[in-house]
Formats: sequence, structure tokens, C-alpha cells
Amino acid sequence: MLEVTGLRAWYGEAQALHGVNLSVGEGEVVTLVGRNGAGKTTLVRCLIGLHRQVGGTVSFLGRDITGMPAHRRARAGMGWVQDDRGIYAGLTVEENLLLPPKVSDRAWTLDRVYEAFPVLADRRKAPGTTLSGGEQQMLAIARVLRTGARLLLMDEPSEGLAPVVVARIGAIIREIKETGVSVLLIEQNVKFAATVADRHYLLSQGRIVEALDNSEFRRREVQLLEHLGI
Amino acid sequence: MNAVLQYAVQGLAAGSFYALAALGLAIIFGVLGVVNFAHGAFYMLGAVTAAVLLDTLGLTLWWSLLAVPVLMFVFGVVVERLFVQWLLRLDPLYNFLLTFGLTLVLVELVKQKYGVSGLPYKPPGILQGRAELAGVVLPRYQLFVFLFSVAICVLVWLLMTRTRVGMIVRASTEKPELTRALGVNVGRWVTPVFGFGVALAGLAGVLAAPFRAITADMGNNFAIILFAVVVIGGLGSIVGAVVAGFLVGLVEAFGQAYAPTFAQILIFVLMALIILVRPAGLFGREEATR
Amino acid sequence: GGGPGASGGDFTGGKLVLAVLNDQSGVYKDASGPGSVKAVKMAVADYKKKYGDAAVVDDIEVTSADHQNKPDIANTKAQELYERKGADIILDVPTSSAALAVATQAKNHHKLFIDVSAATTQLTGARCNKYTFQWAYDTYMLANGTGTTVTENGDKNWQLIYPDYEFGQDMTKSFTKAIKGAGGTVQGAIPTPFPNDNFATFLTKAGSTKPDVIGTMQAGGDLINMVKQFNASGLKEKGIDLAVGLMLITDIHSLGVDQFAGTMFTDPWYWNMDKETRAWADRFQHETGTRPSFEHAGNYSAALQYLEAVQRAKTDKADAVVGELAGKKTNDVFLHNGEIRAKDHLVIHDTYLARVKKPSQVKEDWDYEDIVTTIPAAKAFPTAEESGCSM
Amino acid sequence: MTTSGRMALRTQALTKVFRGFRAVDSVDLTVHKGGVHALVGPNGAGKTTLFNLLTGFVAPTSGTITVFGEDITGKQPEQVARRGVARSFQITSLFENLTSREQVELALQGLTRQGFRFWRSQKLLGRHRARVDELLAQVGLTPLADKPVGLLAYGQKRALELALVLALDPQVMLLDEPTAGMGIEDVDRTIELVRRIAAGRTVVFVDHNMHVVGSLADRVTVLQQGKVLAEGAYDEVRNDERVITAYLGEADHA
Amino acid sequence: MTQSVVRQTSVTEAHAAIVGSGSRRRWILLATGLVAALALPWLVYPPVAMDIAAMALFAIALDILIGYTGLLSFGHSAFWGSSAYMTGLIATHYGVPFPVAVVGGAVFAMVLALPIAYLSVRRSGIYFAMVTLAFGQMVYFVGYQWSGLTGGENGLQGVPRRFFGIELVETESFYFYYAALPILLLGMWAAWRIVHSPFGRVLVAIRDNTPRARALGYDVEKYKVIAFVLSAGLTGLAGGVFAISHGFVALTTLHWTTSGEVVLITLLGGIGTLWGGILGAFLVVMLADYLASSGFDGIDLVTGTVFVLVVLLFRRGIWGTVHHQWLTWLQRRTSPRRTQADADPAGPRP
Ligand SMILES: Nc1ncnc2c1ncn2[C@@H]1O[C@H](COP(=O)(O)OP(=O)(O)OP(=O)(O)O)[C@@H](O)[C@H]1O
Ligand SMILES: Nc1ncnc2c1ncn2[C@@H]1O[C@H](COP(=O)(O)OP(=O)(O)OP(=O)(O)O)[C@@H](O)[C@H]1O
Ligand SMILES: [Mg+2]
Ligand SMILES: [Mg+2]
Repeated sequence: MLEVTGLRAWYGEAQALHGVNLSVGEGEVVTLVGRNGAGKTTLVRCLIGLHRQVGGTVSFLGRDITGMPAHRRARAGMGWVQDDRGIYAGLTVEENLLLPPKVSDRAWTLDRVYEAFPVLADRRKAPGTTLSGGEQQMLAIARVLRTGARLLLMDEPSEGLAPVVVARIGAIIREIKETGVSVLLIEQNVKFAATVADRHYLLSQGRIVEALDNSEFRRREVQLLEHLGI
Repeated sequence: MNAVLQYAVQGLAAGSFYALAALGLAIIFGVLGVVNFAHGAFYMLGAVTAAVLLDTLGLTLWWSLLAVPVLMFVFGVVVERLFVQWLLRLDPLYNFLLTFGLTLVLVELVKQKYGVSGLPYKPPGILQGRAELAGVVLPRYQLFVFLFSVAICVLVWLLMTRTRVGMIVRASTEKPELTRALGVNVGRWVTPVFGFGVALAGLAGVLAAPFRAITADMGNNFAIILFAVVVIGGLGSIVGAVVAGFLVGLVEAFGQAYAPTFAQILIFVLMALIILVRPAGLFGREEATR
Repeated sequence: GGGPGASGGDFTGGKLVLAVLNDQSGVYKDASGPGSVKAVKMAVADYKKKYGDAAVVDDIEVTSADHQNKPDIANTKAQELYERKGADIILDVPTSSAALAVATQAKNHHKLFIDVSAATTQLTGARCNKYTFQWAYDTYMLANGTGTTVTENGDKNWQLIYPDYEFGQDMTKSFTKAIKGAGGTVQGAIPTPFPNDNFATFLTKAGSTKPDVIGTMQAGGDLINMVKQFNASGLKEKGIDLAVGLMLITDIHSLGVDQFAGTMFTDPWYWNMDKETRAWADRFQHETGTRPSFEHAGNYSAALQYLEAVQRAKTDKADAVVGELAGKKTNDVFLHNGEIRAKDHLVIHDTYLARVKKPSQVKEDWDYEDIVTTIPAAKAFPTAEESGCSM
Repeated sequence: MTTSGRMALRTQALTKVFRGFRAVDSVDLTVHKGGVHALVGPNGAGKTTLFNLLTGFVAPTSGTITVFGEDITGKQPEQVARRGVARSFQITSLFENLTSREQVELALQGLTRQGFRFWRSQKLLGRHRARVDELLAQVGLTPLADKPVGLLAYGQKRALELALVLALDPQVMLLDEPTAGMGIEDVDRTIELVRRIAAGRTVVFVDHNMHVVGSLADRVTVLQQGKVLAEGAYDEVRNDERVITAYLGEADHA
Repeated sequence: MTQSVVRQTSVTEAHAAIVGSGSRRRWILLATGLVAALALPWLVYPPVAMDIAAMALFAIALDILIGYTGLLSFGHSAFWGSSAYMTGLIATHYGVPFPVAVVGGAVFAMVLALPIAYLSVRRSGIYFAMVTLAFGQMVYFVGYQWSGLTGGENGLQGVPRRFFGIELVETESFYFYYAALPILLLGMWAAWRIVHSPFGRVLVAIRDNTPRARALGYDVEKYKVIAFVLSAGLTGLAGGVFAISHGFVALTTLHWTTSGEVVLITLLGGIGTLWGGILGAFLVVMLADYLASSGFDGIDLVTGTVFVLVVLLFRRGIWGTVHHQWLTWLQRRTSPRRTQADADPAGPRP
């Protein structure tokens, strides 16, 4: 579904990504772990088309989308959950949910969203950014589900969430995975990552340093944690 | 008593101009985050265009009420594409300064073309008489201006809050990147909204044409009072702009009646009071810290 | 420059420099502006034609500067004109504050200044000086003419509406005096803010005492606002007249005669008064494409009389020229029964009470005024004692 | 009141209503001097709002707040800070254009009147140098001291956030999710750091990471829908049935 | 949170600190500036030179607010004009040497600034601009109507220029320039001091992140008010000199177009650069002077176009651009790597 080869990106003259290769298959959940500043967010911003990649290719659903503008990538089926959530202050909760256009019939209905996140139903008329940090995170996730994207790029979705909610998001990820949606998940929370993902990439200083499947990942958890900590 | 009523109606009529123009200002701000300094100039252009259309094509007020907003819309679109769009993502102060510069240019161009003394305008016959309402005699035209602008304000409010278009434009301006990443083609929406706000200012100008001096400078002072209006109403608020517009009209009228020398200063005093008591304006939102 | 003139006069730099300092871009652009420069050039041409080889100076330069209606710039430009551009005289200068600043510069530099377009009485009153002349009009004359004549013609009860600044306050005082002097009463005087585009409330208030006439001191854009709203208010139908303190022909032109029809005001000069004025207006139109305002004619007259004085004095030395000008009685296309009063340098001349024509009476473009009465020079202006000038 | 000497922070019936929505609802909270107090609860429970109330960023609808026996209800944020109450922000809030060093200097100067000296040179700030170095070292930012913060990664900014609070040398520290967005190693280091600096101070913090809560807090208050749901020692609270259903969930119990 | 017009410049300033500004360069700059200031009345008409110098201080004073506090005041004509009037009144009625009158005017401007600042700083960003504009207009109306004191639209005429009986200074613009220059230079030095003081650092912090500054214990409103009043005081110095130089005071000094003009000067010179105001003033005043006698009748056309072009293409202004190029060059020399600040011209990061 997603093929990335040799992706490079810069901030000014400082290179943030040094030739990243990765792939995400149909219905697969893949995490990207790495310590702060490894380049995870930069990578995702390149994928959704908001940061200019300088080298390498990205293909999505078999099409080369290198250089395609962001809104066309979204229409093609990419969904993005921003690390700082990106909730509109000027829109109510419900308007935040109504905003993104539907790109496939996998799209969640409002009712389904409200069933999964009852808090949002309670606060539907409130301006988006008056929600608590965690509520905003839920709203951001719900919003991307409303589009019915084929591939979700989620930048630290569990950050700042209560354990119950993290668990619910885990369940949602597993659920949508069943319907053939793929997820590229950025996580610091290794425990959580292990409960949902099929495969894992370890990013360090702008390079993929390891690719592991989930069982191996669990086995080496302690060692990996150390690696992340270095 | 009778006089009070009469002043009130006159105030509301004067407020109509403020309300209509402030509405345009508020929409442009709400959607693009731009405080359009040139709003007074667009108001002036509306009036001038109406006068020129009457003079050259013989278009009466009725036709001007239709045609001028359309022309002003097109003009607004051009201005947005040529200038405003490049600064949208920067600090709003840049567009404030840009439109300030545009104001100087527009006013000067009108002076060059149509002189400084103003243009003639003849109102249509039907509106020339006077109407009597509950013992109050009023120029029919004032009544018309009031009703017309109330109707427009209600329509616009519905459009902005009840339609998807309104929502998309609000989102696009707040977070253009994210909105694109969500699949909305942002560029398509912002421009027409600017044009729309400009059209509203132009409409206020057309309404003013039969009733006020049509000169290149007619928008200058108007724009400053307009700023006071939106500060009073709360800039982000569409309802606030309209309500404050009429309110300022009333304050002006009663000020003129009972403390004529201070009528103009009264508006600013009202603004100062509002800032003291409700810094966000009558209908403005508290800013959240998080 | 080609040395001293044929008749051997005494000229700095061998030439005579007339400078027009006015507003070429702001609100006075139409009424004075470039047209005044043209008028001064016409005067120079006439002077040369009249004297030919007998002229004391043949190198005459007309220069101009735009004060943009900013007194600061007027001030700097005036200095520069006198000091660096060799100007012997500055003409025109609309806007009272600018004119007063230029008057001070004239005094400091000992050079001439003939004001045409500014109306403040201070120029020939409290702030008068030896080198400054006021040529066309002042607020006293405007108010006095209209106030007296209209009252005498039967409109006894007045309401005055005036912008609450120096000009308006001055005018209102003079108006009140004139009205009372002619046996009328002032029922009320209502101050208004400036600028202002909404006069409805003021008109309601003024109309409530049922006066015979409402006198308005607004000017420019505000005057047009006032007249439009007066017409819409229905006061006209109730038989209430409108008299205007200061009206320029360009105001009538811009608003249209139908809106102003019947309005009365005092005019220092009108282009279509007689054959002579009309002939000059034709010349002016030929040069500029439009009919002259009284400011244009005033500038022509001021320049012409200045040149005549220079011819008599045979020098551009200011004191000598002032000596030639002061006290001179003269007539030209602008000045009818004119006198350059020696005591305060106010130029008095016949002025006119005018009424705006009805649209049906208008025969050609700019044909807007009926002259109702001629106000003789001696009655039109304040007496030298009243002006309070001591040089 | 005899106990007020031991009480660092106390709220009584503190309530905040946003346009009819009760975000904080009649909260009575008492934090003892020297204690490390955790505030947990589901998202939207009102934790950040409570912090905003305590620090004056939001004015309470009703109720009172006292710090060391002094009523500070309705005081402005800077006045609260001057009474020794410092906070960090849940969503990173720094001065994008200043370097880490400059920010810390600024924080050190915050409680002095130095800031008003518009007639002195900025070099005056150099007098804080030693303390700045120490603080930056504590949070591990020494190598980045002279980089404008706008260029730092998220985790690094969180660390700086902490340094700014420390710089105020507060008696009461309010930390809103100090470890959010940090890697495991950093989390542990932060726990260590907080523990170290907590000596002699009173700390109230919010965190969703139970590991952090468990290692640091000697007392835990659980909020839910603006109300206090439970309060007690860590072990007590985490085995409380109501807390498990409302917050912890069955899954994460390790 | 977008508050400041000048994100970018202070990032570069931060870098300047790293690069080390080099005191020799500073001395050279200072010396050049002084020589230019002294030579000015030889090169341009002295009254115009005086206008340039006064406008320069005006713009510099405004930059303290716009560039360093993130507050765009669109009502600074209120302080320029009110000080001009007060200076004029003092000079007329008390016959004191003009520097005394100027200081009196500046103090008056500060007193007037206090309530206006107190109200205005309750709003930030674009609101602040509008509120100050409105207050400025209010002061203008008061000046208009209070003609007993101000002379209304006739202006306050005949302001004397007393200077210890030294006649050359009192009558000749050329010598007056040298008598007045020290006042303006002192004002400029004060502005520089303010910006580079601990107080100045706090202003930048407030501009960048107000809530955080408050949490650090800074009484933000008080800082803003003080900055505003200081700026008004320096503006007042400039306005007073302007009044004395012209020998009269007109209402245009209070009009909002004057506020607009000084914003243009600041912008053209470079917001957040302080000294840019000098270049801006030079260009704008010279342009107005040139156009006044050029026969071209659309000065606003030019002013407006310059505004538009600068905002669109040239946001750093002249000084900002030069300064930036210089830093870039320095950095290239010291390290081969460029930083983000340079790669991203003018504008907040995503
Ligand atoms: N706008 C920027 N300009 C310059 N450098 C940047 C910018 N944004 C990020 N960087 C740098 O690029 C590197 C990668 O940053 P990125 O945000 O992708 O990391 P991350 O892995 O997402 O970290 P985190 O877990 O903290 O979110 C970091 O070293 C960071 O300092
Ligand atoms: N300014 C505001 N206006 C309206 N509602 C608000 C405002 N601030 C917070 N709220 C509401 O108050 C509730 C509590 O929010 P708060 O941020 O305190 O939660 P929290 O406990 O910190 O949650 P989290 O752990 O997710 O950060 C939320 O439902 C939020 O929507
Ligand atoms: Mg990241
Ligand atoms: Mg929170």
C-alpha cells in the first residue's frame, strides 16, 4: 500500500531524514518508534505532503505520489492525526467532525463516532479547543476516521490519554485494521505499540536502524527500551 | 417623547451603514484573519461606482444595489489574489498594513479620476417622500435603508453559521495546512469570502450614495468608526458586529441630539468603557489558555 | 536669466519669481490647485503683452509647490521658495493653518505673500503683517453678506448649524451679528462634530423651532452631506430655506443644481456675471478645460496687481512693492471697486449674494448662479478698526 | 486554624463554569507542605482547568484558594507566581525566539524587580550564569543552551519547560504532565529530577503515566467530571473500584 | 498565537549574539551614523534635515513597541501631536529655551499615554492597533474642538524658538539643527538602552508568549504600559523638536495619517531593527519633499504603493535586509552550515 524508498528531507541545511525506506501493507499496522527528535514527525509530514522531500520516492496504492499536493493525497486516501492534534478553535466539536470530506464508504458516521467517544457527543456544540487535551486527541482521531481513509498516519495518538482511552484507541485500531485499513503509528509508548502493531521500525537520527515483527519486538522489549533511551 | 422616537429611528438608520460594513469586516476577519483597513475605501468605491453607473449607464439605485455588489465582489477577488493572499499565513498585522497602503492608493486614484469635490447622485422618486410611523415623520429612504440592511445581515448570518461553506472557510483560515491535509482544497474558498466581505462594504456604499456626499474621502472617517464598532461588538463575532453597528448609530444620534459637541467622542468613550468592562467586546469570546 | 530687464529695474538674480503654493492633490485641488497656477501664468502673459518692451523685467518665472494640505509641508516649502528658489512672492495657499504659517515666513523673510484661498480673518487681524495680503474673501464677509441680505429679504428667524471648530465658530459669531444687525433673530446655534456624515438629528432639532431659514456653516464634503439630508428631511417643503456660509462653485458642480436649487450664499466672484468676466472665463476654459472658480480669478487678479506694482516700483524689493500695493484702489476682472486697504492689507471689493438656479434655468455647464444683490465693498468687509490689525 | 501552618495549598468549594459547563465542580483539595501530590483523572476531568484556577489564569466562578494560609482567590498569574507558586504547561509554551539560556535567565529574573530596569544593560543578566548552567545541566540541555528553542525537538522543549519552573525556585510547583511526550529514559530521569527538587517543596502534578504517579506521589487525588472521585495514598487509590472503572480500566493493571 | 510582526529578526538577533557582534563593527557603525547626522544639513535643506531627524526618532520610538513588544500602535500621532502642542504652548507662554519646552512636551505625552496605554494593553495584536487608532482619533477631535487652546484648524501659530539668546540658532534653521540634534540623539540612545536592557528582554518574552511570561511572575500589563509610556515619551521629544523647528503646530500632527506615516517609516526601515527608522525617515521625508515640488499630484499614490510593496516583498525593511545579509555572510564564514532561520525567509514556521 505504501512504499517509501530513499526518502531524504532537510531543515535548512540540517538533514533530518537520511534515506528512509519503509513499507506498509494492506491492513497492516506498523509502528515507528524512536526517541525524541529522531525524525518521526518529519517523516509523516513528508508522507502527507506538508514537508518537502528532497530525495527518494513515495508510492501509495501503486501510484507514485511524490510531489502531489496535500489535499490530493488526502483525497487519495491518506489520513493524518497531527501530533499537536490540530483542533480548530473556530469550529465546534461537531463542525470539526463534519469538516473533512468523505473519501470512501469506509467513513464513519457521526453516530458511530459519538458511540465510540461519548464525551464528544456531550460537548458537540463546544468550540473545539475548549476541550481538554485528551478530548482533543480523541476528536482528532475521530475526525480522521470520518474520512474513511485507507492509510492512517497517526503521530503519537496515545499521548496524554487516560489508560482507558488508550485501551479504547487500541481497540479501534484493531477494529479498523479488520476492514483493511492500514496504519502507520508513531509511538513512544512501547507497551501500547506492542498491543496493536504487526511490525515495527526503529528510527534513529533520521535513519531506520531496525525492522522487527511484533513477536521479536516483545521479546526484545527491554533491550529496545534501552535503545530508545540512549 | 416624539423626538426621542425620531432620534432612535434616525440612529438605527445611521447604524445600518455601520452594521452592514462591519458585517463585511467581521466576515473577512473571521475567515481570513485579516483586518481590512481598506474597508472604508471599499465603501467609498461602492458609492462612487453607483454614481458612475447612474451617470454613464443610467442605472438607478435599484439596479445598483444588484450590480455594485457584484462588481465589488469581482474587485475584492482581484485584490485578494493579487495582494492579500500572500500574507495570509503571516501575522495579521501585515495585512492590516497592506490594506492601509491599498487605501491610500484607492482613495488617490479616485481623486485623480473623479476629482475631490464629489459626484452627484439622484435618488429614485419613490424613496424621496416621507413616511409617518406612530407620529414620527421620517424620510422614507432612511426607513428603507434600515429594513434593507437588517434583512441582509440576517441572511449573511445564516449563511455563515448554517452552511458547510461557512464552516469550511472558517477552518481553512485557522489551519490551512491541516485543512489541506484533511482533503479540503483551501485555496478555492478564501478568495470568494474576501470578495463577499468587500461586496458588503460596497453595498453599504450604494445605500449611502443618495444620502451622503460621494467623495474620495468619504470612507476615511467611516473606517475608523467602523473599527470602534467591531471592537465594541467583538471582532470575531458576526452578531456582535451587527448589534454594535446599530448601537453605535443610536449613540451617535442621541449624542448629537443632547450633547452635540461630544457626539463623535462619545463613540470612543463607549469603546473605552467596553474595553474596561469586557475586553473581548460585547459578543467576543474569552481567550483560552492551555 | 538675462540680466536686468530692458528698462533697467533692480531685480535679484535678474528675474522675478512668482510662486503658487497650494493644494494640488487634496480637497482644494478642484477649486484652486493647478487651475490657480494657470491663472497666474495668464496674468504674467497679460502683463508682458501690456508692457512689451517697456516691462521692467522680462524674465518672469512662475513656479509652484503642492503643500498637500499639510501645514508643515507648506511651512517648509514656503521657506524653501523664499530662500532657495528665489521666490519674490507666494500666492494662493488654501487652508488657514498653512496660510498663517506662510504669513509668518513672509514676515521673517521680508517677502510678499498674497493669500487668496484661505478664509481666516486672522491673516489681516491678530496675525497680520506688513508682507501679507488677503485678496478674495474672509469668514466675516461670507457670514455678513448672507446673514444681512437674507434677513433683509424677509427670512427673519434663523437656526444655525455649524461645525465645532475655529472656522465654524467664527462664522457663527459673524452670522449672528449680521442677522441681529438686520433685525432678525437666531433661535439656536447647533454645533456639530467634524467630519460628520450624518446630519439627520441636527436637522430634526433645528427644524423643531420652525425657523424661516437654516444657516449652515459646513464646508466641502460635509456641506454636501448636509444638503442631501436637508432635502430628504422635508424641511424644504415646510417652507424652510437653506442658507450656506461657504459654498464653492465646485460644490454645486459635484452635487448637481437640483439638490442645491434655491440655496443662498455669498460669492466673492462669479464667472458669468458680466461680459468681462465671461470673456476671461472663456480664456480660462480654453486653457484648462473648465470654468474658473473665484479662487482662480482671485489668483489672476493678485498676480496681475502684483506685477503692476512691480512695474511701478521698478524693483522686486518687497518693501517698495508693498508700498506700491498698499492703499491702491483698482479694478480688474476680479476686483470690482477694489481697494487694497493700507491699514490691514485686506483687499475689499464688491461681493454678491447668489442663489443657486433651478435645473430648468441652467443653460450650459457651470451656469449655476443667479446674482441676487451686489454688496458694496464698503459694506461687505469688516472695517479696518474691526479687523484689529496692528503691523 | 491550627493546621494552616502545615497546609501549602487549599481549595474550598472551588468551581469553574464555562458557559454553563461545570469544568471544575466544588473541589476541596488540601495539599500538605512538603507533599508530592498527584492529580489524575480521565481526559476532561478538569485537571488543567484546576491548575489554571490555582495559578490565576482562569478566574473561579466561586470558591476560594489559599496558599500557606493566604487567600489568593482572584489574583493574577504573576501575583500568584510571586507568592511562590510556579506552573508548567501541558501544551509546551516557550519563547520561540530566545535560546534556552536566555529563557532560563528570564525565569530567574522573574521574581526580582530587575525586569523593570530599562536603563541598565542586558549584561546584568550574566550574573545568573552559574545558576543557568546548573539548571540546564539538570534537565540535560547543556549542549543546546544557545540554540533558539524554536529549533528544538518536542521532548527537549518539555525538558526546558521544567527548567523554567525550577528557575523560579518555587515553594509550590504545579506540573501539568511533565513527562508527556518523553521517551522512557527521559521519563525516568525526570522522575529522578522531580524527586530531587521536590525536597523541601510542595509539588502537585498531573500525569497519565501510572508509573510516574506511582514513583513520585505520596498522595493522589482522582478527579472525574470536575469532582473529586477519590483521594488517598497511591496504592489505596489504584485499587479503588470506582477509579478502576472510571480511569485505569481493566487492561492496564501491571 | 501570532503576536509579533518580527519573529524572524529576533531569531537572527539571537544568532548575532552567538556570532559575537564585534565591538569594532559597532564603533564603525556609530561613527558613520554620527558623521551622517552632522553632515545632513549640508546635504539637504536644513528644515528638511530637521524633519528627517525628528521623524527618525519618532519611528525608533515606535519600533520599541512594534518590534520589541509586539504592539502595533496606530495612534502614535496622539503623542507626537500632543507633545508638539504642549511644547508650543510652553515656548509661547513661558519663553523658556526650547529644550526645556521640548522636555515639557515629552512629559505631557507620557502623562497622556498612561491612561491610553492602560486601556489599550488590555487587547493585543490587531485589536491593539485598532484601539490605539481610535484613541488617537479621539485626541485629534479634542484638539480640533478645543480651539481656545490649540487654535483649532488654524493651528498654534508663532511658536518662538528661544535658545539662550543665541540669535543664529533662533533664526537660522541650519544652526538650529545642531542645537536640536543632541536632544534627538539622546532619545535614540535611550531607545537603544531600553531595548538592550533586562526590561527589553522581558518585552521580547512577552511578545513571544504572554501567558508564559505571566507564569514566570512578570506583570505583563505593567510592562506593556511602561513600554508604551516610554515610547510615547521619546515620541514626544521628537514631536517637540518638530514643533519648535516649524515654529507652529498644526492639527495634522494629531491626525491618523501621521500615525500611518510613521508606521510606514518603521516598516520601510525594518521593524525590530531600531536604526532602520533613520533610513526610513530619510527616504519618506525626502520623497514627500521632492513630490511637493515635482508637479506630481498624487503623493498618496506613491506612499500607498511603497506600503504595499514593502509589506509584500520586503518585510524585513532596508535595515533588516542588510543586517540579515550581513549575518548570513558572517555565519557562512564561521560555519559552513546554515540554520533554519536563514532558510525560511520571513514567516512563522508550520
Ligand atoms: N522546523 C524545524 N526547523 C529545524 N529543525 C527542526 C524543525 N522541526 C524539527 N526539527 C529538528 O528535526 C529533528 C527531527 O524532528 P521531529 O519532530 O521529526 O522528531 P520526532 O521524532 O517527531 O520527535 P518527538 O518524539 O519529540 O516528536 C529534530 O532534531 C528537530 O530538532
Ligand atoms: N476555556 C474553556 N472554555 C470552555 N470549556 C473549557 C475551557 N477550558 C476547559 N474546558 C472544558 O473543561 C473540561 C476540563 O478540561 P481540562 O483541560 O481541565 O481537562 P484535563 O483534566 O486537563 O484533561 P486532559 O487530561 O485531557 O488534559 C473539558 O471538558 C474542557 O472541554
Ligand atoms: Mg514528533
Ligand atoms: Mg489537561
